[in-house]
Amino acid sequence: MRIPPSALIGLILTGVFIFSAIFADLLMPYAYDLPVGTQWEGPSATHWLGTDTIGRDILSRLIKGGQITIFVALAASILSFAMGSFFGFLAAVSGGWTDQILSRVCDLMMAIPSLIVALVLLSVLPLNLTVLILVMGVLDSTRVFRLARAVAMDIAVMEYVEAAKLRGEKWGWVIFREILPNALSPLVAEFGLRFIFAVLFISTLSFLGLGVQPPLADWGGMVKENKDGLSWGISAALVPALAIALLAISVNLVADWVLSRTSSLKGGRG
Amino acid sequence: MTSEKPLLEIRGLVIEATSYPPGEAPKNVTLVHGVDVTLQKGRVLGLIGESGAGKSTIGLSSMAYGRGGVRLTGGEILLNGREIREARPATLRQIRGREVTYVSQSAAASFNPSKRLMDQVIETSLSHKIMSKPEAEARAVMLFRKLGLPSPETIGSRYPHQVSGGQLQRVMTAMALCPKPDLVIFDEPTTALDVTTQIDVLAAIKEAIQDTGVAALYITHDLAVVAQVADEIMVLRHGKKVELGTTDQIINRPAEDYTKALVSVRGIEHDEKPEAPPLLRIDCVSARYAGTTFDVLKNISIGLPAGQTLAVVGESGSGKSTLARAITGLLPPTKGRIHFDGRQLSADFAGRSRDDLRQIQMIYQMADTAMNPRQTVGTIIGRPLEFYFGLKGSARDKRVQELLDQIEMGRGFADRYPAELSGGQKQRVCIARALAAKPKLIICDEVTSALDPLVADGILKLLLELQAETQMAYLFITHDLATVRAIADKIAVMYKGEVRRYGQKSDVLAPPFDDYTDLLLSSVPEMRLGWLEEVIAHRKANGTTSGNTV
Amino acid sequence: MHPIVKLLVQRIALGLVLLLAVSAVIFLGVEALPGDTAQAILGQSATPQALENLRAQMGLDQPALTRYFNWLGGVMTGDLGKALTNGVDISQAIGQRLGNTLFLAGCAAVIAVPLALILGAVAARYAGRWPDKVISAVTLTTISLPEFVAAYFVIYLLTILFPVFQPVAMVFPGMSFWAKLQAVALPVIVLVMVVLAHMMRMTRAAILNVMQSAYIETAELKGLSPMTIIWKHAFPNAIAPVISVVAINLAYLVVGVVVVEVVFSYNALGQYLVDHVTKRDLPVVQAVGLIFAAVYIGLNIIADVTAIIANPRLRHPK
Amino acid sequence: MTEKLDWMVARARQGKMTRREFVGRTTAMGVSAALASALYTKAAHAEVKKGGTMRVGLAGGESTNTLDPALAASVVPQVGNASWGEQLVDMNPDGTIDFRIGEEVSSSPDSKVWTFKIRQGVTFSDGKPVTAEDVLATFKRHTDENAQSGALGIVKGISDMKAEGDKLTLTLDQPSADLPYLLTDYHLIIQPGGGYDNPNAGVGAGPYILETFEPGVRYVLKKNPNYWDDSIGHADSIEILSINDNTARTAALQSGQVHMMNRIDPKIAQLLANAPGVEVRRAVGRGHYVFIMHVDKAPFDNNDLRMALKLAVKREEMVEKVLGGLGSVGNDFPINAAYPLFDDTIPQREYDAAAAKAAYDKSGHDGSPIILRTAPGAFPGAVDAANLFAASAQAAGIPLQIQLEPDDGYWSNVWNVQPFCASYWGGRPTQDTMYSTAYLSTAEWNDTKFNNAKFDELLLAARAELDETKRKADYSAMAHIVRDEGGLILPMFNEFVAGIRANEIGGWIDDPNAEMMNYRAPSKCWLV
Repeated sequence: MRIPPSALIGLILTGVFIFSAIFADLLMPYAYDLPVGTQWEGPSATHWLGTDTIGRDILSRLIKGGQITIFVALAASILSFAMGSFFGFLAAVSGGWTDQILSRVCDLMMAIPSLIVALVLLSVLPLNLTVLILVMGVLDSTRVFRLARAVAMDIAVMEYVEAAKLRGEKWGWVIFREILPNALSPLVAEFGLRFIFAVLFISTLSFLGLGVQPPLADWGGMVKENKDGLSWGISAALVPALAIALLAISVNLVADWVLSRTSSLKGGRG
Repeated sequence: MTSEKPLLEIRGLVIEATSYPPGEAPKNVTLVHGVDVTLQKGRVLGLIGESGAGKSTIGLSSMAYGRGGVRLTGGEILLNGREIREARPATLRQIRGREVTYVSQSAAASFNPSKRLMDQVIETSLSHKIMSKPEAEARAVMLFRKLGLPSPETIGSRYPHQVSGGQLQRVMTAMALCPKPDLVIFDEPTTALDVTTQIDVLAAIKEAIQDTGVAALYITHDLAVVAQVADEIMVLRHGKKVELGTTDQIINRPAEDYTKALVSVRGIEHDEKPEAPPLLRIDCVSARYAGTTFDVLKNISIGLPAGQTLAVVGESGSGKSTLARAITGLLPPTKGRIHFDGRQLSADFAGRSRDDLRQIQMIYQMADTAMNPRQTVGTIIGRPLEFYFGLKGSARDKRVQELLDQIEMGRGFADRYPAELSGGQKQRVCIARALAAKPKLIICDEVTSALDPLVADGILKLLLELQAETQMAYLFITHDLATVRAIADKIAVMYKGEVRRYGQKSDVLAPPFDDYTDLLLSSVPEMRLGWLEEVIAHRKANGTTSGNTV
Repeated sequence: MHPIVKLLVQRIALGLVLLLAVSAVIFLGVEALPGDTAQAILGQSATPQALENLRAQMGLDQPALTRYFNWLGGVMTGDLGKALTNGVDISQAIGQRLGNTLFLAGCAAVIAVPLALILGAVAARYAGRWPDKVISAVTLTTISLPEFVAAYFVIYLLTILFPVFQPVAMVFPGMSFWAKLQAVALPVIVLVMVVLAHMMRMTRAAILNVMQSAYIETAELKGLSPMTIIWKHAFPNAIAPVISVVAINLAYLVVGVVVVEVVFSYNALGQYLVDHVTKRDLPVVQAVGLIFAAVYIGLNIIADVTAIIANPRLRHPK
Repeated sequence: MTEKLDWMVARARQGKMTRREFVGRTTAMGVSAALASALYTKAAHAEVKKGGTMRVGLAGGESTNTLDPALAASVVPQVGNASWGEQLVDMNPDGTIDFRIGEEVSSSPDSKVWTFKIRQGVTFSDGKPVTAEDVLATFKRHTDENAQSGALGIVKGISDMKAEGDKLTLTLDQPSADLPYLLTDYHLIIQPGGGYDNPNAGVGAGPYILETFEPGVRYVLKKNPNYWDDSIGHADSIEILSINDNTARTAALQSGQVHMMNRIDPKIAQLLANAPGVEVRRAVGRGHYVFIMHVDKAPFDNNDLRMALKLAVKREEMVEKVLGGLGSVGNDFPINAAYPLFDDTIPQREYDAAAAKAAYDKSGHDGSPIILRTAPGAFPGAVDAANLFAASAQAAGIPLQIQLEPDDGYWSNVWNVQPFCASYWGGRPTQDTMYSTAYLSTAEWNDTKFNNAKFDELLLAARAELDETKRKADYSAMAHIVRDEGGLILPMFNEFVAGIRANEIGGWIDDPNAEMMNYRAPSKCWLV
């Protein structure tokens, strides 16, 4: 398999992020929630990335924050994909009223801006990770629904699906064995993009004070905690911002690659 | 041959491309291995071969154009005495559209859907500053008229989708001739058309070439077609020249075995079986698509005995594929009944028993889309075994291998994916899948249309053998009369949703004909010089025109 | 009736029905929120007596459905009610803020849309080569930053390091157009950064997709220059997907700029909404939600209508 | 002391103090006569400049704000109101009364009947003269429950009001020596007819006249040409911009978009102080960040447990890390040196793990977790402070655990409901008001459920006591009671940290009464 260098970089970085997220508790040099130094120390031998506004170790918080960020974004994306693609495939395969109802509900949900729904919901619901994941996942599932439905529609008219139906296969086989394997590539690529949007969305929510709650912090929350230092070149704010960008870029690179593989599978002209 | 300097001279042309086989490292493949082509001004050279022979690639190389990442890596291409293989893009832009123009197989796809025809036809003349806009438009109208297009004055103001396929193909020819090029490449210009349409377009192209005196490369896989227009024919195979000669010599005295095979293709003979009680009986079936107001099937009544083949013939839009959908229950008829094996079938496939579904299998035209690209051949063939007969594990694998043997594919195919197979192999796998269900009836929907003639012959032979072995009945849908002759016991000729002629093969193919059947039969190109002129002359004399307002 | 007119009427009617449904969802959804508005308004300084007074004053005792139809009637006549928190007429308060929102979105769109189309076309023209890679890398970076990070970065760069713009982007009636432009420069830059990438990538993808078409080969074989091919042959056929992306991004500009408004203290709808969400000022949340939904639906209708009109098959039926 | 000196320098600068008076008062503070004289010369020559447009960037404004002074609860409306409005009396930075509409005041010997003389010739911005009736109507409106006034608790102790000519007579339920201080409350802006017609009219008698008000966006005010006091209102116009984002507000000050700002984040105060063109001003205030226990609920009904928790706070660390050093340690009673009659001899409580442990053991607590509820919005840094508290308490063997609550609903569902949570107090002008608001057993906002008969008795006695020495002794005794028996854990007093453009703003005084020079910075300062 030929992997272009950009995708390779993306894969390696994504791997590093995931590794550090999984083994966060082993990798953290200090407790993420206890002050171990003074405010905003610069990088040093003891604190590789310096300390934050109340003297906590940035590297430890970055690792822990990465775990939270990736966990929440991943869980929300998985939820939105499970919901979105299930209903999307169902709509495409069933057609008729099922499709109409699902599609109109989706239109309805999309018409109300998700950030605003999130703001309103999160301002009244108890703030914890489960609620956060649920809200984000459900809101995002509309986008996945649209894509999954469109992709499945294209596949559902293929003759091999017709052949399976004519054979008398039940919809379980049609969805999971005929459609899903062929819809996977565009969905995987979309998963990468939605994951990134989820990361950015959590950051935004944290910025507005409705995201992950302290002393835990996602990267967006860390930027927020330290944002006043941004104008003074304090690394505490730059490092998590950089981490977000790096994660986003590397996942995007991988997604782009998956997507380009998909389209080359479909074949260009000639 | 004259001593005049040739218009186009290609020497030792080598063309390569990179292929990306699934699961393997990309590799270089050579598409054309050192081919020489010489074309004098005003002459027509036919390039013929199966798919993959490199004929289109060679044709496009005369514009130094490599389609889809194809690279012209070796040899010389001299156009009007100038080497163009390694010319700069700017130089090539001067040549393309001015000295050499191109007519593609699918005019429908080759016109920009969002621009008016006239703008596209005269675009080259204007961008190359060959003539002024009024001059170009006048020339375009002249060409439209010459090519026999209806209302030549106004057709240019239409959009591509407002014009039929045959007309578009002629407009595209006009587009190629408009800037007064030295050379036109015709790349399968009539292949996508119905036979009755093809003959008119072919005649129009031939006349236009003669009138304008332009040189042409005529690329096709159909020897009978190229024989009508070309002065010389080059037979290509696997990117190499097989034989080059005058049209007369190639058709009548082919030297190479391969050429002989091409000439004698469609040589399958099949004696029709006698009348017998029908396995499948269709009574007064009409059908229409949801949301439309007209019937696409009108009162169809036909029958098919067990172990026999009923060929349903017709052009595109005749309703022959819709008939297949009605029989399978994908499009429940609005009227009429379908009897199978002595019982009435539920109109909708969802209402049919698993055994009913098993008894009627279907094979599609495009084997590519008929197989799930994410399943192995073993799964594709094995699934009906599992589904209908509950075969599992080694019993299933054994049966899969038996079926593979039956379709003359060897060991090791069960683990491959469809993308790793050739076109003919794919269609064979589809046949095996149908076979796996042990059906009494197989509906074959244009199963050979997408295949090269020799490969198609192989498939037809296989089908006949299988029929002899298993006594399956075939409902064989096709537009190709040669195929019909080869395989049918009974024939139904369809036109605009109706059955125009139905009966035993020998009856249907014998005069007296109705108008449509006559037109259809007489439009099938015959592999002899002068056939085209004869038919056109005959039609002019009789005042008959083609069936469609092409 | 010309089929295209029929299609357009259908599409617009569908949009209106959707809007009506959305209004019901918004109204009833907001009504269903738990929590006590009066307590939220008065906060720590609430005395039991004051709370009671406030609740009585707001009259939250009628059934929800009745209030929905009253509200809908009001909306139809341009009366969005009064804010619970400060008794200000919502239509009036929103009017100017909506104007500001549209001004900001408009400025960003005027820059971002053409830029995205041009960059997308250039990237498609040089697909896989260095101009494509540079454009892709830059847009990938801007799309990978949370908006507020981009905003703070821009503030640091353009007000402190190189003081060319103002960090606080308030605009007022009576300001000259030029002064308004100067005031919104920073939020516009941030918004352009955020939406540019998406539109540019979609433009590129749409054009590349069209570039696979046979008629592009026809154009190449006509000896046309690559840019001519993209603009005259590819772009007109890539319009439908591009327009829908542009519409999504315009909707985002209008609706999704809450963060940018908060950072730059820009006095527009997003900021207004956030303030009222925390005070649980239901009429305002309902009104602003409805306006945002209307903007979204409206832009989608426009996109669909444009796509329908741009489609020659629909414009010139057989 | 520096504050006081600053203030006097400013008074001198404004020509409100003669050289003799200035030298006399400053030397009394221990400044040498020669230095005092030099200071006066310098101050008197630092000219007050008139004119220009002053732009002020403030955090603490929402689009839900109104012009009704009764409803003002955050800084932007407070500063706005102080600019277009005028009060009967106001606070001086040194803790004395600044007489505004009320020219002078006298009281009956029992401090029950107070008579204000209304300043004559003062007009509202609509041209009408300010009369005793207007003042009376204003106070009346604030006593009306429907007005939802934040000053309700202050004015409802007035049992009778009378306006006669230029005299306003107020009769109290209970004697209070502090009434003028109470009436400095920022809600009590005098409005024509009391604002009954239209509380949101924005018509007042202040140094500026309101031109534009956009809630949550800005106030634009023009100089009131008829304003009676020449020493206030120097700029031609004022623009108050609501800029809630710290970074944007700071950048606005740094880039010169605004001339002054409030609430500099403690974290960057030092960095900002070193930045060019900017001056950071700190005023020790009366506001304090607290953890409150309900003394009537288990386990906090046990004073040994309360004492254990009080001893388990590392106060200096909190000031350092939560306030960035911009504040001072608290001593578990809500009074500091910013209050008149403060007893500075009360010993400072320190972190003492051993004593805390001993007290905890003595309390007989069962060792189950003690839950402290907090939220990011309880006060800035509340979560960090709670974390620090938990860490030091656990070090002393007290099982203190933190539970995070959402900001939204914190003041309705947690504060005053849960027995132990984080909170804050803004401070009050006098000890009496502070204690009456939150520690009197019958007080509406008694958020520690404190109920001490001795304390109540002392408070009422002190209120009526006109002898300052005796009152000071009373207050000291009350402080001891709250400190040693109350449910209040008060680790720190916060400072007001503001920023001004260096060399562009004159007349700034660090005022402990409230933010932004007791909300009057825009009208008291001038553009250099």
